[in-house]
Amino acid sequence: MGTIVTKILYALLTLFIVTNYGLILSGVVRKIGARVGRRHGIRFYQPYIDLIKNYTFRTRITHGIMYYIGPVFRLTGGIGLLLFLPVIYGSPVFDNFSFAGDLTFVLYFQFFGVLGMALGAGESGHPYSALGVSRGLAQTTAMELPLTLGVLALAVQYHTLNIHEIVAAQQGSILHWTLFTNPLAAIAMMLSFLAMMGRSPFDVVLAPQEIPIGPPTEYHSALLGVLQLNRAIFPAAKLILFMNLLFGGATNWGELVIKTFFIYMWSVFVGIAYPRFRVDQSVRWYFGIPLLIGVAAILVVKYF
Amino acid sequence: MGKEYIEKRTVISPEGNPIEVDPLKDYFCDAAPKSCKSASGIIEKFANWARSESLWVLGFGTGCGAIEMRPLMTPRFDAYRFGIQWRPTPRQASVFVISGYLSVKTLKRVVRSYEQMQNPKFVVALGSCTINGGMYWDSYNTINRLDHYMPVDVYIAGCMPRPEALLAGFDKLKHIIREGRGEGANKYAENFDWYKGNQKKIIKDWDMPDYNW
Amino acid sequence: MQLFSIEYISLVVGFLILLIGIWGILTRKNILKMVIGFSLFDTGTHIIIVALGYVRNKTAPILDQANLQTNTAQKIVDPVPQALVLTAIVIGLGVTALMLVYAMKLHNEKKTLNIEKYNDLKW
Amino acid sequence: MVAPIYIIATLLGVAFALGLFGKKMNSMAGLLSVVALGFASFISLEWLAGFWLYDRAAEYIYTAGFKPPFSINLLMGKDEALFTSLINIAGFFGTVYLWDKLKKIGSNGYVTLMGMILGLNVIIMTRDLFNLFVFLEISSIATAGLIIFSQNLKTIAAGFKYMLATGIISGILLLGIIFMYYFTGTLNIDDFLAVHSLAVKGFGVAVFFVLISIVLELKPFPANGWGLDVYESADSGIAAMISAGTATASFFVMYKLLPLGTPQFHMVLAGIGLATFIGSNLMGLKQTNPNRLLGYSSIGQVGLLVTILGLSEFLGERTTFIAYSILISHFLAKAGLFWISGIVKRSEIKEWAVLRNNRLLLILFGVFIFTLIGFPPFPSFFGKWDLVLNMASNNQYFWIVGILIGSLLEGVYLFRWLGYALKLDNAEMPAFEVKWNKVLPIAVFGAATFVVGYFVSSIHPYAKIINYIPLAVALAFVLIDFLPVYVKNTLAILAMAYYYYYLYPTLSSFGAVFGAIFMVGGIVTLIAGYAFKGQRRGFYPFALMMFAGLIGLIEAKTTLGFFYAWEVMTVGSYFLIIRGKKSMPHALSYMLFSMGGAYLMLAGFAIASVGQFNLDMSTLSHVLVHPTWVFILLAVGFLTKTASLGLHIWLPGAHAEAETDVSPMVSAILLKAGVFGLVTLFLAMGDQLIGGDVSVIYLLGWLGAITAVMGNLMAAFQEDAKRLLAYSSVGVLGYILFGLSLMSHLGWLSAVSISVTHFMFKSLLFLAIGGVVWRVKTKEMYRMGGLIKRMPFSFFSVLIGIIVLAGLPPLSGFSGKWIFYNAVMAKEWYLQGALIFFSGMIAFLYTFRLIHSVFLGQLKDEHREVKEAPFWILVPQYMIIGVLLYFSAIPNSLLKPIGKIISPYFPTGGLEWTGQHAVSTYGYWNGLVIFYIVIAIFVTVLVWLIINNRKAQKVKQFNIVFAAERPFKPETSHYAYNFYAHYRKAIGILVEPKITGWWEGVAEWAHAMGDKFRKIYNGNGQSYLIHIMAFIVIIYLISFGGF
Repeated sequence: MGTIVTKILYALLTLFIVTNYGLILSGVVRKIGARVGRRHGIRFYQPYIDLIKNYTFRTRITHGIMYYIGPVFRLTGGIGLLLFLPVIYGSPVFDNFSFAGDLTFVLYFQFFGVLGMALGAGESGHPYSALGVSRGLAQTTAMELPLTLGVLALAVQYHTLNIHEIVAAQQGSILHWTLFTNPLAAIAMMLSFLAMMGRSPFDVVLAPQEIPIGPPTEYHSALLGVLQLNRAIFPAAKLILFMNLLFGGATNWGELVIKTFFIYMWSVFVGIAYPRFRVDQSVRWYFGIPLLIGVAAILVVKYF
Repeated sequence: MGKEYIEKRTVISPEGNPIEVDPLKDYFCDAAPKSCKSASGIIEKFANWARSESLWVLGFGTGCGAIEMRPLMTPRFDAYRFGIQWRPTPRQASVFVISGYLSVKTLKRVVRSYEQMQNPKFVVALGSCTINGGMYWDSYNTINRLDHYMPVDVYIAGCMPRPEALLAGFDKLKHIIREGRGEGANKYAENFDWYKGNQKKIIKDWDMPDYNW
Repeated sequence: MQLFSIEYISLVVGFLILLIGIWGILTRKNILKMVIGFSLFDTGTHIIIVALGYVRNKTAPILDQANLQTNTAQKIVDPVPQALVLTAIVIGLGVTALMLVYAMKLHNEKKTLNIEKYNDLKW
Repeated sequence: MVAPIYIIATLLGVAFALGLFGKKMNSMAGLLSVVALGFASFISLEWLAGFWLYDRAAEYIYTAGFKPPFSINLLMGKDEALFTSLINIAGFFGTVYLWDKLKKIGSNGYVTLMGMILGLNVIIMTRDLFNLFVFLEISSIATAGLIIFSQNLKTIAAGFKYMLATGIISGILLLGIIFMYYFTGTLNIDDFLAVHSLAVKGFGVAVFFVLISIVLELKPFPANGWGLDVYESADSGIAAMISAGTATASFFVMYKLLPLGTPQFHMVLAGIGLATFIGSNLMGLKQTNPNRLLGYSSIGQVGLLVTILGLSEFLGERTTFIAYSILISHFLAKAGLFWISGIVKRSEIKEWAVLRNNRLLLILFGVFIFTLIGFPPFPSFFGKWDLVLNMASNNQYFWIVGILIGSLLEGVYLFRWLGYALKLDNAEMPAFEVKWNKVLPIAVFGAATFVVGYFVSSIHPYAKIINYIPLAVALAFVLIDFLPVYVKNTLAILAMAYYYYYLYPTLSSFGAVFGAIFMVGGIVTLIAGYAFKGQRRGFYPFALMMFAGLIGLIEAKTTLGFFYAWEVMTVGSYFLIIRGKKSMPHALSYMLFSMGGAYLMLAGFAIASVGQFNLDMSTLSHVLVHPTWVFILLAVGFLTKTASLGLHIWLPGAHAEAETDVSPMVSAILLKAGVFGLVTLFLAMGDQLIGGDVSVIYLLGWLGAITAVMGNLMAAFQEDAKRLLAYSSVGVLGYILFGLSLMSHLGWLSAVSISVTHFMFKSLLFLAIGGVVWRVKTKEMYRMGGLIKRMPFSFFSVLIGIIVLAGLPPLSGFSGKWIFYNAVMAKEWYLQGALIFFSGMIAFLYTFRLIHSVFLGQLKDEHREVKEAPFWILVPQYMIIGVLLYFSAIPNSLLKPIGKIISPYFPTGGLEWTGQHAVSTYGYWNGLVIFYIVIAIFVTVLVWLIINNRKAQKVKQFNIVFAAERPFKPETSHYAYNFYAHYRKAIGILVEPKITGWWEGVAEWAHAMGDKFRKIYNGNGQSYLIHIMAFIVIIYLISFGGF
């Protein structure tokens, strides 16, 4: 019993740290974006205020049960993904529930929240929600293909799907990182990562103005607050996943912050530099070069 | 796209039974809004601070004043730094910026959008037209005073007001919110019949429920 | 079988008649002519049958002749074809008769005897 | 024992006596004829019984007291007894059938009929060649006489053509006979058989003429236009006599004279037969006149019989069994079909929908069609099986291919016809007149097909060990078809449950897994049947028949048993599928693909049996010749059922158009038959190499992966909810195929566990969607929407179903995916693995679309008062949900037993279980912990949200922000049609219906070929004669080395 309680407490600790980190990160990133555009931009703690404000709305509406629990699915997906990942390498405290499932599980589990949220958005009856979901799902399928090939290449390289072992194999030197030992797989996965973060050029899912911000169009108040929490946790979890797979993991929080920040910056840079793709364009794009790189990664690890 | 879609009609169910459909009743929830009690003491203060520092704006840009909203996002004025952000949907916005004159036709849309926002919500009226009709005060087709139709928190006078004036207006709004005076939504609920009456007086082709959730 | 012997000649003649009959059946459009072709075909066959059963210098297998009462087998031609040909003639008669009935009925229906006109059924 | 001569005496005597009858004694004449024919039948049947039961010796009848060659002798042996029985029975029932017509004609008609039957009897019994000629002529004159009685121009013209042709043919026969006599001095067939080995010069030509004229009597392709015209135009009763009687007798003559021919001639004969079989079935494709169609079929069947005779050297002692079983099937079925045609009196097969007005005739029609094509339990099934097996054992693959192609072509038009009768609209058609004297013969013949089928299977060394009880139970439901649905449903469930209880202890290994899917699945889906009202006629016999087939697959000990069960299952499922409202074309393509697949399997089993001592299933594991071919044939056969890419085009329509509870049966359960086949095959044969280095299973793995992607992709672009689910089945089955072809412990664990979960979630989804369709009366998803408010229980079912389908953790669908990745890693099939993963992603597309377009979004006006799906359709759904949730929480309850079953075959590389924690070489996974954690997080977040979000205002469907406007109609605010338009724009090129187009092209080409070929039958009697002459010349040249 004691172990379970400590596990839960440790998990809450991780959750607390990562949530704050995620919120600050999103604020900082927007700040950086603004600075690039020669603006001051938001205050880095603005996401906190927005979050609090959304919880303080006095009225709210609901379109039905599925609409109501859609965000719950979403946040469960985000928190779950985080908690099923080993966050800090070698730390039993921040290992959380990674004993329950391996990389395959993690890759599948990230869709748990997405699909639940999509259903909730669907029940709102707003056509734009459905349109956003349809775009998001379509883009995701294409994006996942290079990612899968990269993951498989990794698994071949390390002979395991266990994230701990993948991280362990990258320790020692910066040159042991997958990024350097298996560059093709890393490139393929980092290209997929762009769409995973949902930033430009792959942000047509949310396309504000054209379809008011996609699936969450109807979400507001506390429901939106839950989604915002997820928007802090979920990307952070994904960053941690990529850090673990490609960049040698992290042995302490400082390392984690630095690495994930720069991983995030990759998508931010690309996002600022490139305009938006239409869905059919992004799908075709992923079936082009990223896919070839993924296949090449597989062939390389298999035959060389 | 006229009114026929909200008139009562009969459709045939898959089993072949006729079904009466009354769109205004069946499609829309028309419960009247209720005045919401504010939380007590420090909690409300904290909440008001958060509300004031996170102004999510729904810009209603049919009037000429709309053009003055855009520069707020540019490096020159950069309203973001004050916690002001634009949202594309009334559901998520807390500040409704109505830019300039309102024709009778657009008033209906304004009312609907306003009602779709959640409590607390604040209205910023932009330009002289919203105060007294401005240069259109005797027009057959524009309204004169916006606060006959919905509670307005801040008027920004001018024809048209400069972005600086807008920023000043937002600053004023922040003060109002922090002081706990930004209770327009409750005011609307409390004087619902009066507002509705005014709205219906001016909008002849009323084709929506009395309250748009 | 020797060349120019009676059986050989009748065999050849039989075949010739048979071939003429077939030629008639295959080329004449008139139904009655086709029926005649059939008759020729039958007749040719009958001649062949008889020719094949013929044995030189022997007589018909009719036992009312006095000299046939003894050693019959050495004195008569093969009796089987003779029997066969009688049967065949009867049958041929039956067939021809029935064909003529058909020809009559067909003519009653369409007032023509051209076989090409009776192709309502095809494919 | 009555001496057989009395047959002749009676018929002849009555014929003469009838001549004395006046006009007013027609009824009397008819009665006398029927009695005479009945007596003749009695005599021949008595002989048959004598031969069969008491082993009597054959008996010669010498006329005039002399021995041959001085007199004509007749023989009454076993064969003769059988054939005369057939003829006389056909005559007896034919006369009963023709009662009204003959009565109108008067005693002349009876005389002619007697003459015909008499002639046929003598043809069969006589051992004298000239006598044979005489009675051939008598019977054909009589036939021509019968034809002429109908006062119809077309009939008369056809009769004349018939006369011309038979005249020529008998002339040639006579020439042949006389020359044979000339060379041998005898007319006795027995003597010829002794003589024929003597190489008498010229004798061969004479024999050729005799044989070729008998061949011509059998109407070989293409010298058979005259026969077709008669079949088409003659009165159906008379056509039945010709098809059943004359053709049977002619066949027997061929059979009798066969030893006269040389082996080379036999091969020529077989070639003629095969050309006739294929040619006439090909030309039948375009035919729409039922009687002419039957004519084509009749000629084709006789062609097949001729082939069998020609191949008798290869078939050896089985020739008789094969030929007789096919002949009797043809005899019964063709007579029956012609007779039915005579009652229906419609000259377009499309108008046969009118047949539905008479249930008995419809059933009989179906029975005859299936008898003709050779489905079990009808006799020709066993004949065809033996035929192919024996040909394979002699390496005669060419003939197998030809025979199977011909059979398939025959299936096309016969099943199309059956489909028309079963499905086309018949509202406008006036009912036809049914008289007992016309129905009786048909019913008797229909019953006879079963009796003979049973008899044939009981004398077949391998067929007799098949378990016929399940099929019998299924057929028993025909008898209680009048009962209300709940009684029958209860009985059906009890029967299934009892049989499962009975079978359970004997099941082992994969049989246990698939047995559970088939039978438990059957019971669960049958529960939904309570939702139906009334009698639901014709459902239960076929549902149970399908399940009987499925059970048979598991029980099968021999390849024959397996194939038998496979066909039974196919028949049952065909009728289940065709019950759907618009399912006619789909049921046809289902049937054709099934037949094609079954024939490939048949060929595979046949080759596998070469050189084996028995037909045990285990023989597959040591195939002696062409193991690669056996493997490919069987695999492709099974793949038609699992609907792999290329062979999938029948599936979507068939599954989508089926009824609510039929869709889960055919999609969730039936497809597993193919998987079971593959499992059996892979285990028995292992991998095979093409050309020594390309692994077949490797190719199958690729096929599986591509099928998974394409199936899912096509599902994503469907507008029809059930079609979407059907395509999804294609995808999942591709996935299973891939898992199996990994040939490793984990691959199989994944494949088999997905088979089990696919059964559950696909039943769940089909039932739930079926329930929705039941209520909203449309399958188009975009016409639905917002139904979550009206049908929350169905929504929940679909929700669980799609989560499992998409393989999302924490539900049990994920277990299959997880195992699968480990298996892929072990096997190093990464690219295929990535494809499979991609297909899994596409599954998200269609699953979301399914649930969104149907249940979410905007509720339509007309569905505002729609009720929840019927209770009895929900019951099985929630049973399945319960089990799914259990498997999700406790995954090893499913995976461990399956792992144990797989272990003996793939001992290494399994999972290590510690409680619910599974460890593989590559990764680990703990289903229970995940289940708990996810639920814990979910509940926590939900509580947090509820605290923050109390008192939410419930709003209605149009309370959405709509750019300051309001939506106008639910229809225009429901984003559902062409949901993935952008995706289609990006990669829609992949799902262009190329494969469907290809198959359609094949079909069109075949029809065009058939249409072109049949133009040689230009209707001109003279052309037909030219065909005959040309045929003789060509065959002569072939036989005597002219070419």
